[in-house]
Amino acid sequence: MNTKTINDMVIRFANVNGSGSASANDMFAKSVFRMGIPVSPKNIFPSNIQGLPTWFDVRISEKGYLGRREGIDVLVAVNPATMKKDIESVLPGGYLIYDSSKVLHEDYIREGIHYIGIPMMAMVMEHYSVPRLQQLFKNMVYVGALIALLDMEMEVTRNIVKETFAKKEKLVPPNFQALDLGYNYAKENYDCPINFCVKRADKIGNKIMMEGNAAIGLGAVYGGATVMAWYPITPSTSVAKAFETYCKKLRIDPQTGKKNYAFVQSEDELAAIGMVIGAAWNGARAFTATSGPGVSLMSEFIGLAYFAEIPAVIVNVQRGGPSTGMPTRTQQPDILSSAYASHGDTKHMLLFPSTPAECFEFTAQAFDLADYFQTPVFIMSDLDLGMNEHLSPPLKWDDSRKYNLGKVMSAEDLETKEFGRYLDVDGDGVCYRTIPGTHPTKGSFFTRGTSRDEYAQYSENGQVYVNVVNRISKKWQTAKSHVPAPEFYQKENESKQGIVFFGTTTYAALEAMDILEGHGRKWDAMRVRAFPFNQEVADFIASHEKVFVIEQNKDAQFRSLLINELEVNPKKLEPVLVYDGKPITATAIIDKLMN
Amino acid sequence: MNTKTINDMVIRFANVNGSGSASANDMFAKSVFRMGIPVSPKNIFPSNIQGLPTWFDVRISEKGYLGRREGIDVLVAVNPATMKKDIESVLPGGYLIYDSSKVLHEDYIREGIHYIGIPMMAMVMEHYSVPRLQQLFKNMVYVGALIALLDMEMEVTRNIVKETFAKKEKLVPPNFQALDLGYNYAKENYDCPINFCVKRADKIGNKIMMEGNAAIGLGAVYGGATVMAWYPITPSTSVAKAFETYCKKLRIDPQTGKKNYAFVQSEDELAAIGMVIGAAWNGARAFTATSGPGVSLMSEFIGLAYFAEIPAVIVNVQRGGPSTGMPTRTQQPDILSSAYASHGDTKHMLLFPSTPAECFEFTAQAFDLADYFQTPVFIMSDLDLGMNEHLSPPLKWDDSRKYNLGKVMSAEDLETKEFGRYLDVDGDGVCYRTIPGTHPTKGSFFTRGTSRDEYAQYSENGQVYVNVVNRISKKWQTAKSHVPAPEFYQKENESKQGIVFFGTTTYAALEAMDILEGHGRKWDAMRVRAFPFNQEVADFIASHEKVFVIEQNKDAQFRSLLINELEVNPKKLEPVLVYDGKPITATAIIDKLMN
Amino acid sequence: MTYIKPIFRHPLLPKNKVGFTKKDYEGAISTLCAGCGHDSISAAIIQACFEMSVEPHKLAKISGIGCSSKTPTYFLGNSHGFNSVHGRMPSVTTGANMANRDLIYLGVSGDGDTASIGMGQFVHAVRRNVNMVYIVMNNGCYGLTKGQDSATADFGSISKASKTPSPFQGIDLVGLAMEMGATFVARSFSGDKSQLVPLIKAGMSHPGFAFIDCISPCVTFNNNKGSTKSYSYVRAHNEATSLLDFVPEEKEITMEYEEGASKEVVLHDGSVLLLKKLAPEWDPSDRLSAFSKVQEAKASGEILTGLLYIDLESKELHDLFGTTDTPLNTLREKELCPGSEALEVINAGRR
Amino acid sequence: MTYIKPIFRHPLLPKNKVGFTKKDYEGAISTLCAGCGHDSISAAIIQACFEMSVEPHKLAKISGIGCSSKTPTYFLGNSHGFNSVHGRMPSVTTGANMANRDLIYLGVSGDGDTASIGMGQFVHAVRRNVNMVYIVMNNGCYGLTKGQDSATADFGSISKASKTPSPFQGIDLVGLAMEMGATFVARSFSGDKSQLVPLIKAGMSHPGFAFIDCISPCVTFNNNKGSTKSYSYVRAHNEATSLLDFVPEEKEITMEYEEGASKEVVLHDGSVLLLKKLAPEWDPSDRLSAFSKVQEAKASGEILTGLLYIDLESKELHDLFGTTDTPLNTLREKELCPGSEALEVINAGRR
Ligand SMILES: Cc1ncc(C[n+]2csc(CCOP(=O)(O)OP(=O)(O)O)c2C)c(N)n1
Ligand SMILES: Cc1ncc(C[n+]2csc(CCOP(=O)(O)OP(=O)(O)O)c2C)c(N)n1
Ligand code: SF4
Ligand code: SF4
Ligand SMILES: [Mg+2]
Ligand SMILES: [Mg+2]
Repeated sequence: MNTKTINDMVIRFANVNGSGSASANDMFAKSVFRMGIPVSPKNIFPSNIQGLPTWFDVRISEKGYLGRREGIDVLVAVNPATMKKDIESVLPGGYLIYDSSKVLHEDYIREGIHYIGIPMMAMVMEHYSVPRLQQLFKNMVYVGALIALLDMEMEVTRNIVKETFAKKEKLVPPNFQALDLGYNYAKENYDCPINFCVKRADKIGNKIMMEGNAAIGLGAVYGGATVMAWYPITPSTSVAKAFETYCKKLRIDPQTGKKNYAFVQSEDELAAIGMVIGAAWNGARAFTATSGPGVSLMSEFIGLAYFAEIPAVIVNVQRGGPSTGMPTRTQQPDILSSAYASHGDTKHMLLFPSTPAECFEFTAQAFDLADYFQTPVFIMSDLDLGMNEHLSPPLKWDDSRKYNLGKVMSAEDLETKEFGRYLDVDGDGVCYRTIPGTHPTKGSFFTRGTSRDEYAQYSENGQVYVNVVNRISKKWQTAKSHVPAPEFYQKENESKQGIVFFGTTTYAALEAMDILEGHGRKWDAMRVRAFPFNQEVADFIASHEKVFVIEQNKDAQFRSLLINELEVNPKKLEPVLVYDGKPITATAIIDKLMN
Repeated sequence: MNTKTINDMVIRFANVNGSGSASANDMFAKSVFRMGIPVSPKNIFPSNIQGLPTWFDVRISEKGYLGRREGIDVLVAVNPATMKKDIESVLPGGYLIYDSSKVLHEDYIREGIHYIGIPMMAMVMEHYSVPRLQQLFKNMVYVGALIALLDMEMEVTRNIVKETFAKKEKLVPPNFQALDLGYNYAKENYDCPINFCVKRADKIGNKIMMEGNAAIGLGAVYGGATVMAWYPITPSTSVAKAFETYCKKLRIDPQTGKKNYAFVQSEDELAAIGMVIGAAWNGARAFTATSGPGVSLMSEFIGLAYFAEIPAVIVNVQRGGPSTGMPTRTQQPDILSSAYASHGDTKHMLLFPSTPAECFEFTAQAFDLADYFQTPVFIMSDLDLGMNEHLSPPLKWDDSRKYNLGKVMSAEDLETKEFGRYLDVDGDGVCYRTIPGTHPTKGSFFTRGTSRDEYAQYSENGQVYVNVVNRISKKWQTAKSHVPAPEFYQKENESKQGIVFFGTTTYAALEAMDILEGHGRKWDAMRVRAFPFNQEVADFIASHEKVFVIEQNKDAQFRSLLINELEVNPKKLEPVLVYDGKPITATAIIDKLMN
Repeated sequence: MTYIKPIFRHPLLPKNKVGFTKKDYEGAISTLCAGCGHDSISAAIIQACFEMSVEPHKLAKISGIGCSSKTPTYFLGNSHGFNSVHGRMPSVTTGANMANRDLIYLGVSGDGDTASIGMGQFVHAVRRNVNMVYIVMNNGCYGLTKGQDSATADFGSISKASKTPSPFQGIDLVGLAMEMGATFVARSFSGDKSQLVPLIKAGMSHPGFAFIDCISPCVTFNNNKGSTKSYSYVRAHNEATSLLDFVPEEKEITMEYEEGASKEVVLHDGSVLLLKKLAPEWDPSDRLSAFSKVQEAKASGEILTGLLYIDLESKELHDLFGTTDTPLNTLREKELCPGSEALEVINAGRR
Repeated sequence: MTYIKPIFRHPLLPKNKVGFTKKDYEGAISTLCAGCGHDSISAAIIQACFEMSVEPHKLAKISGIGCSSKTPTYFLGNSHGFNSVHGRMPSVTTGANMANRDLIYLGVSGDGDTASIGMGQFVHAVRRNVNMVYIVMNNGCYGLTKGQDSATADFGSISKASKTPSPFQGIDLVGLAMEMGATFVARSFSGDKSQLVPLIKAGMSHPGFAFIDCISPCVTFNNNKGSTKSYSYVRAHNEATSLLDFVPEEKEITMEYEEGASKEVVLHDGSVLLLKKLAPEWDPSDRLSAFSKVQEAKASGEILTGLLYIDLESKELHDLFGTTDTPLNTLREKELCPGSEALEVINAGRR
């Protein structure tokens, strides 16, 4: 019982939102990261601004298991409103850290867990006079205590404090003081370390910690987006914020101080996508970021972009649906509504990043795909990936990389070649377009959401229509070999059973595989990274007897997409579904795989 | 070559829109109907108001084949702009009726067809002085000529003229005169009848001729709809018009002269569905009618109705998609976008009428289903069914029929029973609701599109959410046995091969079956009438080796729905697709069935 | 919500004409930020309904999405409520009103909900003169999504979210409602109960669309004025801590002032609003002078409050349509279904 | 579209400064009803662009859906055009404008497209002062869907589709644009080329949102006045024939009148519009008097035409945003991509 558990635990901070705890909690997680141990913080917050419960779960795993795990090892319980329930989440042998300024009510006493009281409020009231600072520094007190209790390195955290307040230096000493208050109290009153401790390791390499949304915003900067139009909606808002922030740093014309971008907060999602379409039609790289309700509102326009063949990049940071659903919880519930958005026969490209590095890369790539295929491209992220910091390979950019603007005819081209906006010159279903303003007398055409012939002329002729839609289908076929290929986790297939997953489901899926392999059970695994599905996806499914499709929605939407598009026998595909709004766990997957 | 073809032909009228021809053509079709022969007129019109080509194809079939058929037997070609192409559509041995006021240009001369010149313009200019009347009566002249050429009964047409102008009697004689001009000229100058003729038969029984949209509007009146909110869009606009027209006749309070309905032309489709949802939440039966683009715009709201569990009836008169697509052509391209409308995990009930009688009945029934299941219900019609007159069994209403308002608690109920808005009291997934204004202190609740507990309280708890969505899934299961069952065309299954179809595809499918049976080939057939699919649908597919799914869209959307929802092996379902915007033909189906 | 509160009513609480105490008009406990102006408006609604002796079940409260749109949970727990989707409260309320003309409809919205995504529906509800009270809890920002500028944000104002001055003129919803032909147009301030309660009561009595633009400071995100001089120490200090997730508890701002007078209100961030109450002799039924008054005040940077305009001849939508007096949602087969005989006539006409 | 027309240009046609003849500004042959006001507006656009020596490829024409929104096919065949979706031309144009500030943007819309489904986008394009000319071809009805009332239909007017008088006040788009702070607001009549052409030219020169509400009679469906006295014989006769599918060919209505004068225009159905032209001495830069003038005219049933208001200090959206002078759509890797070094700094900051 007394062997210490090292670098493998979940710490939960139970707070109230608006209390400033998030910043302190972040510093704690970052400290673990700086000590070289993989860490995965997840913020569980309410759809409100102040005064309601939030939780911040920090999983620390030297093995690199970064999915969510049920069961709390160390609970920092500073929200009386949820204390009762929070305590239930602590595993036997776990710890409860609470504010002992007042005596703990007996309701909160449970057998089998350790109690660590720190008189947080009492100490800050003694040391700080301004009430709002008392509240703030209380958070730092428990961080200090944790450093002692888990045997962490105070210097690491101090450095983080220094960096955080680099521009407000006077705030550094009081923060240090708060850390020390907690640290010293713990040291003096408890056996440190407790049964859980955090020891420096070397498991991080050159990895970074980043939120998916920030990486997407940055990816758009690198990908050459010049127009962003958006409307605020959780959990996508920080994509816009990141884009703007990075633009302000990286996209100001050095000569004039003017902006090499336009950033428009639109009046709603219909306007946002309309602006994206207008800008892309006019030759700029443009995008929007939204969530399910926004995509629903955009669906008429998405059909226009699809059928009139206009590039558009749409970031869908998914949240719990349907309707307003669970706006601050995570799900992957918009697979079908994004893939088939809009009335009529439509299909849209989807990219499924799993890490911030992929968020960055896929966003940049989305602009190439959208421009090349002249069609909407969705980046399918989710709240978990978008709003939590994730351990990720560093972001990469090859300076010799060129934007692929696709088949755009220049003034010179127009002088020498025939132009028909919807002529399939190359036989790949992708036609040449011109940008307004290119040539005084050549290459203008009329764009519309109706059926039209190869020279962009309106037509109600049945055969003309059939030609158009069949050519667009051909384009779809072409795209299959252009989108990111799946990732495999075995050199060669070794099992008759496979698992398929995508996006944030990856973390728990890999953990489950690893654990099962430890038990001598081996599943082949494939992470799908794009729709349309490339041939490898079809092959993987074809070469296994049974395939488990792991996803975070109720209706097994990704599985439906596989069945529909690859003509797979449904019997072969076993759904593994978690849809309660919390990120899926390895345990849930293992349970299902083992029946 | 000289045996006459009786009661089996297609007559095409090639006109210009805005020229008044539609009314004349209608009278012609109606005359055939009155002579007891099944007839199916189809209007092919442009997306414009005046001056562009329109065609009116009248299929006459004693056998009752009422789908479209390619190949024209008799062409009334009065639009010079399309004459060249129109003539190509005439079958060898067929007839061209043209205006011989001017000499026919030699370009229009083709071998193998008969030419019948009627000096239409010359005659009307001689007999009428006002130019606009000349134009109008020209149309009646060719109708008169046809009566002679096809050996029809003038008296029948005269009666129709009399009825049409019952309130403007002075217009009757000049119309008669025009008919006579054409009739006499044909009689005097040509051998009448030609090789095609129309002979009185007795194949109509008590059937009626009606547009699907009119039947839907009337169905809503009978079904007890009191609030209609809508926004104009082809081809759904006439649903609204019919509802209003019938309401003006049938829904005026006899005492006060006031309206027992509210009819709101909204500012757009979002507002239309919002009004429907507001009205239904408040206990009225409410509906809207729209087409694909409207459904796309409504999709956020549809998710709200689904998740907050509010009845809503949505008529989707489908047209060619995607985007603005082919707004005046027919398709069935919104199957998936309606079934899964909105983000998140959603599924919606769809009803698929094939005849005006079913349009009427299903609309009335949709209100019962929507009220009972507290969810959106779509009536999936299309341009072909909605805007063309169809031969149909008469509309039926049982006066003892009661509206099923579903589980609504009254003030008395609230006094005696426990109320929890989302309590699954009966175990069928369907909960009890209350209407605002019911009881001063009991039964009020808060409706929202977010997750909430059984007592309608907002909740972000994962388990509470899971309970809600699982209960809604249970409701879906319950619904399977409440929606209209499929129709079968054999007492017992007789073949290993089956065909599945729905809506307007029925006409051509039945014709194809009949023809094939004549050739000794037998397919079992099932017409699906609703989604969710009832057990019979699953059974039919299970009991056949191969099933052809016939539909009018490119992506085989109905087939996808069958695969997804019934877990059918895609290999078993063979798509038969026509998507050029024209109604599907038996020939197209036979081609595909016979490979 | 009342059903989770104890049923016990204090016998000494005063009752209104229909036998309810003020407590009966309360709702669930607010989860808005401490000091949020929206809570003050909720209190005014409670007060007005109590004073008007509204039977709670005869009122329906409908909203969109936003902090403001959450408030219907926090008042009138015995009334049916509907928190619909963002910006679409007007259409939902119009539909509800069509279904039952006998209830009072209280629509609550935010400035984001109304002036951005909901602009079209707002304008058309005005035009239809739907019989309802429409309250915009106007804080110049998107509270719930963390403080972005809304379309009513003043030119030059600086939000916590963007940190740059708004380059656009704020939309004046009162001017817009006037222009669109609204039959009842008022403006007030969340903290001014003595003005707001009577306005809500008047709105409920008005047969038609009663619009109340109610300025309601967001203590957490908004700064109503952008000029640097109005930045107080408090604000500067907040910035120093740099924690966007830190929301200090603030007190509700309340104030009173005389009709005809002007009053400066200091907001939580130290910025100042200049309110001006219409004089008691103001004739709100004169459309043209209402128009000029609003334009002039705008030009001079004043925020005019009070009942600016009322059309005493107002005809609400049901009257314009000629709907029956009986609520449509109570009609049944007898009134609605023409029966088989009528259908036979229709069939006959189709042969 | 021009590419299907013969390339041959008559050598004697006069050329403008940039070397184009008027023919070069034409488009495909119109498929609107004969006599439709929209065609007259197309002709005015052609004339204005010719006179302004606009290079056709430096202009983009964007529209929504409707008869009016079809017109861009019928003018400026050498310009790129975009027939988007119903009511959303403003957002598409805003986006296009963001991408390339160097083109002239000509947005064409209908009253249904703008005042109903497009209301929100219209208002917000005004507010953003997007640099464009926004022409509403205002016929008070939905032409393309067969004549339903639009939101600009006059109170009491009777459409062919509904046959009952409109119970609502028509939305005055000019008043609305003024209220929303538009920087250029004009009204004209389709048939009045002498007024319309200069207005379009002025609009194209205006740096910001130039709004032109152009009354444009629908010969097929609309009746601009509802009073029975204005019903002419023609109309009565149409009714007698009772054929909704019959659209008689009509002649374009053209007219001219002096500045400052009033003029009655008789429409195809015999109804009468009372137009009043602003006097030559009218000062369109005085905001407050523009406001009162518009309100007064409305109150007295006159339709005021001319340039009602212009803000000579107008700053268009790019200036408000501080966008670079170079069109964004011409920037490439060099200007846009910060490169791997900057990325390494960002990575480092994330460790
Ligand atoms: C379709 C849609 N888009 C975006 C959102 C996100 N959202 C929620 S509230 C809100 C703004 C609320 O602002 P306002 O109406 O002013 O209310 P406040 O919070 O300021 O009271 C937004 C954009 C949403 N819920 N739905
Ligand atoms: C989303 C959507 N709803 C409805 C329609 C059908 N529709 C086409 S044009 C139109 C109205 C056009 O009216 P207006 O803008 O006034 O143009 P007009 O034809 O009168 O010139 C409508 C409702 C559509 N195309 N898209
Ligand atoms: S964020 Fe602002 S509007 Fe929202 S509750 Fe807090 S103070 Fe009120
Ligand atoms: S219907 Fe009216 S608006 Fe449309 S083209 Fe004809 S006249 Fe013009
Ligand atoms: Mg707000
Ligand atoms: Mg119009």
